Parts: sequence; structure tokens; C-alpha cells
Amino acid sequence: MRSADFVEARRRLEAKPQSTGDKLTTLTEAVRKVRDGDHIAIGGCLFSRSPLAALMEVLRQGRRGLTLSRNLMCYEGELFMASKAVDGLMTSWFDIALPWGLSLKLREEVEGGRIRFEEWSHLGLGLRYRAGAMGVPFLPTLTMLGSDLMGVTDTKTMQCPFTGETLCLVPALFPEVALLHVHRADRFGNCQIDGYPHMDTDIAKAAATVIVTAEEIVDEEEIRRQPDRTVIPGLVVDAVVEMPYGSFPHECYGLYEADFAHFEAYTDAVKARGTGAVNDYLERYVHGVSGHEQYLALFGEEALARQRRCAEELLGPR
Amino acid sequence: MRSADFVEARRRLEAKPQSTGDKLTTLTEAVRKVRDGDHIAIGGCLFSRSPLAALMEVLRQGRRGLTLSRNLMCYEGELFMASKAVDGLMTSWFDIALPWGLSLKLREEVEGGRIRFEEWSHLGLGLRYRAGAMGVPFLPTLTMLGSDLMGVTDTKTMQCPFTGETLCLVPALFPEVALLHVHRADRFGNCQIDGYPHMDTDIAKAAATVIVTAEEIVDEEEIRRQPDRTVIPGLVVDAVVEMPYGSFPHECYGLYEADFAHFEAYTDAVKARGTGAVNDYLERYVHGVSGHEQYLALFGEEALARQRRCAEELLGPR
Amino acid sequence: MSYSDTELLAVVAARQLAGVTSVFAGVGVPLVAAVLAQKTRAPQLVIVVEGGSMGPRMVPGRLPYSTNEMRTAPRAQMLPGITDTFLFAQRGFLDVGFVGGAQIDPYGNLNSSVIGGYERPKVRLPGSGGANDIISLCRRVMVVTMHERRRFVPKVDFVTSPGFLSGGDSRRDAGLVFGTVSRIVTHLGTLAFDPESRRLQLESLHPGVTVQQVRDNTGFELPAPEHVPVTEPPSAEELETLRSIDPERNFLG
Amino acid sequence: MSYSDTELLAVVAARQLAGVTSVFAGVGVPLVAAVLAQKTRAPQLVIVVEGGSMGPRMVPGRLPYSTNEMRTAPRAQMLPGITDTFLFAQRGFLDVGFVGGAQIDPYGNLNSSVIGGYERPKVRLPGSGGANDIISLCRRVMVVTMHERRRFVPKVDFVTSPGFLSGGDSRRDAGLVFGTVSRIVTHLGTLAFDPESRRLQLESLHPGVTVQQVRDNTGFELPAPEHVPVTEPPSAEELETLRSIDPERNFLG
Repeated sequence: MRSADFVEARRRLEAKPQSTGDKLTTLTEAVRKVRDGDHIAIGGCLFSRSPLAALMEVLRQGRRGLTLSRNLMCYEGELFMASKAVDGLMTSWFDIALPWGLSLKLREEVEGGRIRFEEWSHLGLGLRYRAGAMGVPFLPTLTMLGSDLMGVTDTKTMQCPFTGETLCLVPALFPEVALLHVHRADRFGNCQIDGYPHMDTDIAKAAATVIVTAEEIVDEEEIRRQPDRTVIPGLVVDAVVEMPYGSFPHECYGLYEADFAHFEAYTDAVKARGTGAVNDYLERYVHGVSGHEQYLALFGEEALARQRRCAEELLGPR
Repeated sequence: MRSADFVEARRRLEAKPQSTGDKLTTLTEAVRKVRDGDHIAIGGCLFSRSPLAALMEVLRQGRRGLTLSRNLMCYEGELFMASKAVDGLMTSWFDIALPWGLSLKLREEVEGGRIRFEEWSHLGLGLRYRAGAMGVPFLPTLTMLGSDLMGVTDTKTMQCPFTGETLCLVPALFPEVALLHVHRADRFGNCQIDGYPHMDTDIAKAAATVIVTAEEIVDEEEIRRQPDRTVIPGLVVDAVVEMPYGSFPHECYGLYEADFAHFEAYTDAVKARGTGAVNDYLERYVHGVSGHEQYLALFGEEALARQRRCAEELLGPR
Repeated sequence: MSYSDTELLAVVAARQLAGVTSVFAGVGVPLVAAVLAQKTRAPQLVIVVEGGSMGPRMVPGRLPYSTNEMRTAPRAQMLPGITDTFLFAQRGFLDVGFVGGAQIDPYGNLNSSVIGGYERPKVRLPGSGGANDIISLCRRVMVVTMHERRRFVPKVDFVTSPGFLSGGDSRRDAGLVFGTVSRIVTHLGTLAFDPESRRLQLESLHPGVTVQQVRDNTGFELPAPEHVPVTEPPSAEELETLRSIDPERNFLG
Repeated sequence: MSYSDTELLAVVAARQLAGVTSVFAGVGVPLVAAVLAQKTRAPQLVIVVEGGSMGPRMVPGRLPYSTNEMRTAPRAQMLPGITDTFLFAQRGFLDVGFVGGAQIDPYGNLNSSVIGGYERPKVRLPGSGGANDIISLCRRVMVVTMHERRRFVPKVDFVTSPGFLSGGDSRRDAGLVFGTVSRIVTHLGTLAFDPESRRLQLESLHPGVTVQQVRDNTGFELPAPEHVPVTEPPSAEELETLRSIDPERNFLG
């Protein structure tokens, strides 16, 4: 869909059967809603609350021609490139983090001209999701003005009709699919998130189809006991799946810290053997397992317990 | 200040000494920050979480030439008109609520041409605060289009440069003062609200000066224990005051229900004796008391306890 | 079982919500109708109130007086801010909206601002509240109102909430690309819009009401089909349920 | 007490925060400097991290690797969403921003996107992240960076984050009405901008560094005043505090 086309985006929502009923399903079923060629917006940020279980299922189901957008993209982007599942990436930053150096896989693909890489500023992309969430074609901002990012993105400048100042207009983004991981949800899709909200609520409202994995599915009465903790209403959600450790080895605020040793081993392998190591990782962690339970078994109970302890040390007991 | 002038609005913030230190003060001192002629944006909505204690102190201090904005304005607006403290009202709706009929005081003033009354749609005014909070001159929307509200407000229409559709642009509102009442705050002004957020966070960020009353001032460690409950950061706040029952007889979510019998008595008096009854109310509840403690004594311990019980019956214990 | 005009209006409005996923309702008869619908034909219905409540379970006997108070919140699923609540409508998530107004014209335009001129009105009314936003942004909007001649006027003094404006494509031309006003539900019958001219015409009559009676209570010409369908009268179950929702008759009059 | 280049850089950057109310800092040396400032000259300093953390108390030895993780949150005062965090900067609440980049030019423009062309670059770098937003929106921005000739180039390959663009009023003319780049802090000295031309010039030297040494490490002409002030060397207290913040030297190298 053309970006900024808020009319078409709303027509899509209206054409979809809307449900306020039970949306609890399996990961396999939920991820079947993703189609070849879709634009998938990924919740969380970098290695925090990434919907890794769902993303790996997308790879397992062999989708092709996808576009991924995410404000800070971590190595899940490498897995999608190595799987030849993506044509385009839209982000403000791609890497694991400072200590792990540049992404060799990203360099290989972009420098080789094998992928569309669209760079926005962090806020610029955030405002694209927000405009989508608001159902408007654009939002005005001062960010990105004057930079070369203006020339490589679908932004426009305008003279403000009230003040005469120059403004950057960022077009709304309406992803086909939002993949999100949250702390808890009920079977109707009402979601609560602890700690960092990141951009999940905007992404959910902007997307045509919303797939949520949750650390825990709770009784609806538990959600209704603290409605002021709900950040995404069931009305917006299409499928919800219980998926404990659904972000692992990325972090889930308050529950488990990211497994930095795992990042280290992964990047060491890439440094030692080149980007073929990304394919080895895919073989082991995505295609070598039948699903999330086997995947977690590769890390082992002890690693999960250790990362829980790290979170508790840092933020106190939940 | 000219609406939509985001540059001037930001310069004002920058010119103000910003503090991350202790802002705890008395109601009298806090309200001294309000100047004659200021535009005051009022937090809460209708009879929910209204900063009544602070508003009454504004009247006690004898301010003049004010403009008040609030999305749904309750009888506090009548008190300001009867005090001749306001020149203008900006709102989407003015009344107590269905059972209590039209506001006679509002009718008298508007029909007599004695006050500027500017009507926006509910969302239209909400987006004005939000544009202010975002530091942009306007936000685009479809609301208000086609209606006669367009002709009596400072909106503009534009053709969307991305889609060609017609959009309504609502100009940012940058009030001189925000008056807010919240559930808890620390002495640095970090605020947490339970239940309905209303528009308080947007109003706080849009205003040049932010005055907060809180049901309870808590230790900063209590705020830091649940940072994901904080909705207004201390950076934004200029003064914070402990003010239990600071909304009474309006409600404070989860703590005390609005005193409907009091509304009834007030409107009965106006119906029986005309708008002079508003002045009588002012004499008794605003000028007849030295401050909030004496004010609450007029209602009595029993009424406060009763309204607490009503809230607990409705929403369960806190 | 006999019933009052308000009860009839609430029952007929509630029936409109069969199969509906969400309704954006103001307090009074619209909210009572929404709660009735939840307890009868629309158990799946999510009630949304502009004060910022999604999916609350209203407590019978403690219905809210306003759209922004604790009584609107019990066991809600979410309490979004007010602006965000309307933005759910703008994005297209909200299915049906219920609105009203002091005046309504043949194109469904509503006035809740002023009788007379805007600057020095004869009567200053409370104002739009969320009505303008609901009618501009929800997928389908129904006007729920008592049917009185002073209310159904040839031209509203002020268009607070746009229906079809001057008819034809004028609503779309003003930029209102979403939503539509689908029906006017009154205590005498229902009115709908001609698909071309977008002028109101009689759609159905409530039991015992005549076309003439409707016309007598309408301040503009109201075309009617030759055979006007008649509404099923409120059932005993509907009325009992309705009365249990508002036992003190704060809103049922 | 001897110290490394990174330690010197962190200490000098920290000193810039005396009297500052809030600093928008990325991970690595900028964040270490901000924590050092809090523990020395700026106890009032609120650290803001783009992942959505305001006022956290970093845990020594468990500094974050990214701007978006639990380690960035301990005992924060607020955890706003990412977009809202940047909007605090756009509205004008955030005082100082710390940024860096792979390339910097005489006008303070930064590149963290590509070496070579944008479409088929020689090196694809990670990208802007929040740097573009911070430099566009905070009140005052300082670039904190190691001083290397390959970094200080006559023209950046891509303007990821705008400094003074082509100098003079060009930043303002592009619509960037707020904020300014006030200074470049490196491990050799500090650079500031000529108030008219907005070109970089040497402002101060760190102990033992010569003007020639700075020029040797700068890929463009760098004017210097006749007498260049010399930085006070890091004190034992500064160094001890700094080392206690990052005892494993994850970021101090």
C-alpha cells in the first residue's frame, strides 16, 4: 500500500471482520495470517521485548518478499536476510549494540545491493507509526530537516500555514502486520505491558492485522481489575498466543534479561566463519526445532533461570 | 500568545529557569504563579479529577482577565464568571451533566455578550493540547470538517500533500498555566495518575507553567519503584502541593465519588434564586474560608467518608 | 406490557446493536440502550465512552451521569485518554456511534450549540462534546432522539455535528471520507436517508403510530413509502431487563 | 594519576554537564560521562535515554549496552514510550544532548549512515538511531568523540545528523529553529563554532596536547586562537569515580 494512504488503510480495517470474541490460538495458526510480500512492523526495540518466537515461526513458514520495519533492528534482521525472506528493511539503526560491532550480514546485503534499506531517524519512523495509529496521512515535525535523510525517504517539507515555518511531514505507515510480544493478555486480546512501552501501541493501531504473543494469558477479570494498565484493546488484535519466554534470548522487562553471552557466541561465530554462521544459526534455532519449546530447550533451563535472576537483581522482584 | 506559535512557546520554556529539584510548596505560593490575563488549561474532565482546590485559590487571590480552557467544563466555570475573573472560555461542552440541566450562568453571560465563548469539538480541543505537547504548530484531523465549528475557530483546511484529501488543521494551544490534580507525586514533581488519564499529560507538556496538586506526596523511592506508572515527569512541573480531597466535591478515581447531592443542592439554589446563588456559593465556599481545610470542613468528615465508600463499592478497595 | 416513550426509544435503539462489535455511546438513553443490547442481542458488544472507557460493565442502579466518571469505568478492559479514545474512532476501530442534538435537519445535521446566532444566541446550549467527533469518525452513526417538531427543523441554527450537510456528495466533498449517518431512531419510528439526495424519509413506524403523527412532529417535509413497516413492540423480557438497568429511572424518566 | 584517552574524554564530557538539568545521552562514553557528572558536579542531573528512560540510577558494573534495555531503567522516574521521549526534546524540555558519528565535518554535520554512496555504499554503518533527532531537537548538543583524522573530514559522505549544514544561517533556513551544536569534545581538546561562519575552530587543548597534534588528527583546516586554554587534568577523584562506574571497563576500553 502507498504510504500515507489513510483512506485505503481505514477501508482495509473496515473490510476485515472485526471481532470482540476469543482470539486465543497457536503460534502456527496466528502466524499463518502473515502473507508473502507483507510489511511486518516489529514491536519492542532492539533486544527488548522482541517477538522472537513469532518472527522465527514466520521464517519456519517460509514467507518471502517481506518488508520489515523496526526502529532499532537487531540480529533478527540478519536471520531474515539469510533466509532470503525480506526485500526491504526500514529502520533507524541496525546492529546488536556497541560491544558487538557492525553487522556483517547487513553490510554484505546492502553493499551488495541485494536489499532495499530505508533509513529514517528514530523519531521520524516513530511518528510514521503514530500517524498511522491516529488515522491521519502525516504528522509534522522538525526532526530530519536539513539532513540527507530527507532525500532518501518519502518525507515532504511544507510551510506551516499558521506560522510560516518550514516543517518536515512524515507520511503515515500502515503495516500489513504487527508482531508484538507483551507481558500479559486475556483471550480477547486486551494487552498489558510492564516497563518500557516502546512503540507497540502505535504499531498495533497502525497495522491492518495484529498478532500478539504474551508471556502469560490471564483471565479477563485480571485485566479488568487494572484497566488502567491495558495499552492495547482487544478490538485492535486479531490473534493472541501464550508464549512464555517469547522474546528469549532478548529481554522481557522485569522478567528476564537479555542473554549477552549468547549474543557474544553468535557474533564470534560470524566473525570467525563469516556470514555463513548466520545460516548455521538458522539451521539450529529456527529450522532445527519444531517450535518454541524445543527452541528454549536449546538454551536450557539453567540459562532461563539465570536470566530471570539477572532481571530480579536489576529491578527487584515482580 | 498567538495560537500555533510553537517557536515562541518553546522560547518561553527555554527562558524559564528549569529545575530538577524540590518543588514542594503551599497552595498559596503555587497559585501565585498565575498572573492576570493568563490562559489556564484545567486538567481532569467535567467533574472528574478537577483541580478544584487550586481553582478556588485562584479566585481567592483575585486574578482577573483569565481565559479558561477545558474539554468539558463544569460549574467551576460558573464560579469564575460570577467572580468576573474570566474574559474567555474555550471548551467543547459546558454543564454539570444531564440531570442538572443547562447552565443558567453560562446562558446569562453568553447570551448577554459578556464573555468570549469559543467552542471546539472534544477531539479538536484535545488535539490542540496534543499539538502543544508535541511542540508542533498543528495536527491534522478529519474531525470538525464540514461543521460550523470550522467557522468560529482558528482552524484551517488544507489539501493533503500526500493523498490530496481535505484535512482540518487544528492549531497547537500553549496555555500559560496548567492546573492539574493527580493521585500521587514526589517533591520533584513526578506524577502518577490512577484510572482515567483524561488529557492531563498533554496539558502539562503544552503549558508554560505547570502547577500540580496531589492527593498524596510520596517519597521519591515510591515513584521510582513503579516508573511505568509515572505520566508527568518532574522536568515539566513547576510547583507541587499536597492536597488531599483536592477535587472534592468532584471525584478522584478510585478514591472518592463525586458528591451528586451537593450538585443537586447547588443547582436547586440557582433554579430557585437565579444566578445570584452562584455568588452565594462563592461567598461560602471560596471567600468564606481561609483555605482547603476549612473548605472541606463545610462538607464534613461524614460526607468525605461516604464518598470514599461509594468509590470503593464501585471499583473495589485500592 | 405497557411502556413509556423513553423505554420504547431505548429498546428500539438497543435492537440496532445486534451484531455490532463496539458502540460509542453518550450517557442517558444511548448508554441505557447499549447496556440493554449487551444483556439481550449483543453479548459481544464493547461499549466505548468518550471519557476514556472501553468495555466497562455498567452497574445497574449506578449508571453514570456523565461520560467521564468512575461509574463509567467498572471492570473496563481499558481506560485510554480522551484524545486517544477519539483517535480509535478516527483510525476506524469503532463500529457504531449514538448521538443526539437539540435540532436536527432533513440532512441529519445536528445542532447542540446555539438557538439563534453564534455570537449573541437566544439560547446557549452545552455544545458539541464528542458528538461532532463521533458523527465525523465512527463507521456508522445513529441519531437517538425523542421526536418533537421543535427538534426536527428545516434548517439547524448551527451545524455542530455534520450529517450529510447539504445532501448529495457534500459530506464527502467537505473531507468527511469516513463514516455515515445511517438512521434516526426516535420514539415514533425510524428515519433513513435517500441514497442519492441524502434527505430523510420515513423508514418504519413504532406500534400504533401513524405517518401523520410523525409528520405532525416533524418540521419539514418527510416522504414515506406506501407501506411503512411497523416495529415489533418491546417484549416483556426487553422491558424487564431495561428496567433492571435503571431501577431508579434516572434516565428512563 | 595516569589515565587513558577514553577516560580523559569521559571526564571532560562530564564537566560539560555542570549546572545542566537534563542530558539526552547514548550508551558508551556519553552515558558513562553523564553518570560521572551525576556523582560529581551535577547531582541534580536527570539522565534521559532514548529507549524511554528518564532519571534512572545506573548500576555501576551493570551499565547498559543499548539505549533500550532493563539496565537503562533501574529506579527511573518515568519510562515514556520512545516517540514520546523524543517529543519531550521537540517541545524543548531537554537541555543537553550528547551525540557521536563516524564522520564529522567543519560545520559539525555528522555521518553515521554510509561511507561512500547511499545506494551501494562502501561501508553500511548502523544508521542515525536517535542522533538526528537529538541534534535537531535538544537545546544544546555536544559531540563527544575520539579525535581521529579519518573521522574529521572536509565533507561527510552523508549528513545523517545536521550540524550547521553549510554554515551561516543555513541550519535555521532548513527549518531547524531550535537547538544548536555548542561544542565538540574530543580526547585531544574541545572545538567550538565561529559565531558567524559556523565553522569549527579550536577552543581548548587537553594537557600535553599541541595545536599541531590536533591539526594532524583533523582532516580540514582548523583555526586556533593565539593562546589556547588548557584543560585541567582529570583529578584523582574524577578518575576513581569514573572507574567505579565501569569497573569491568566495558566502555572505558
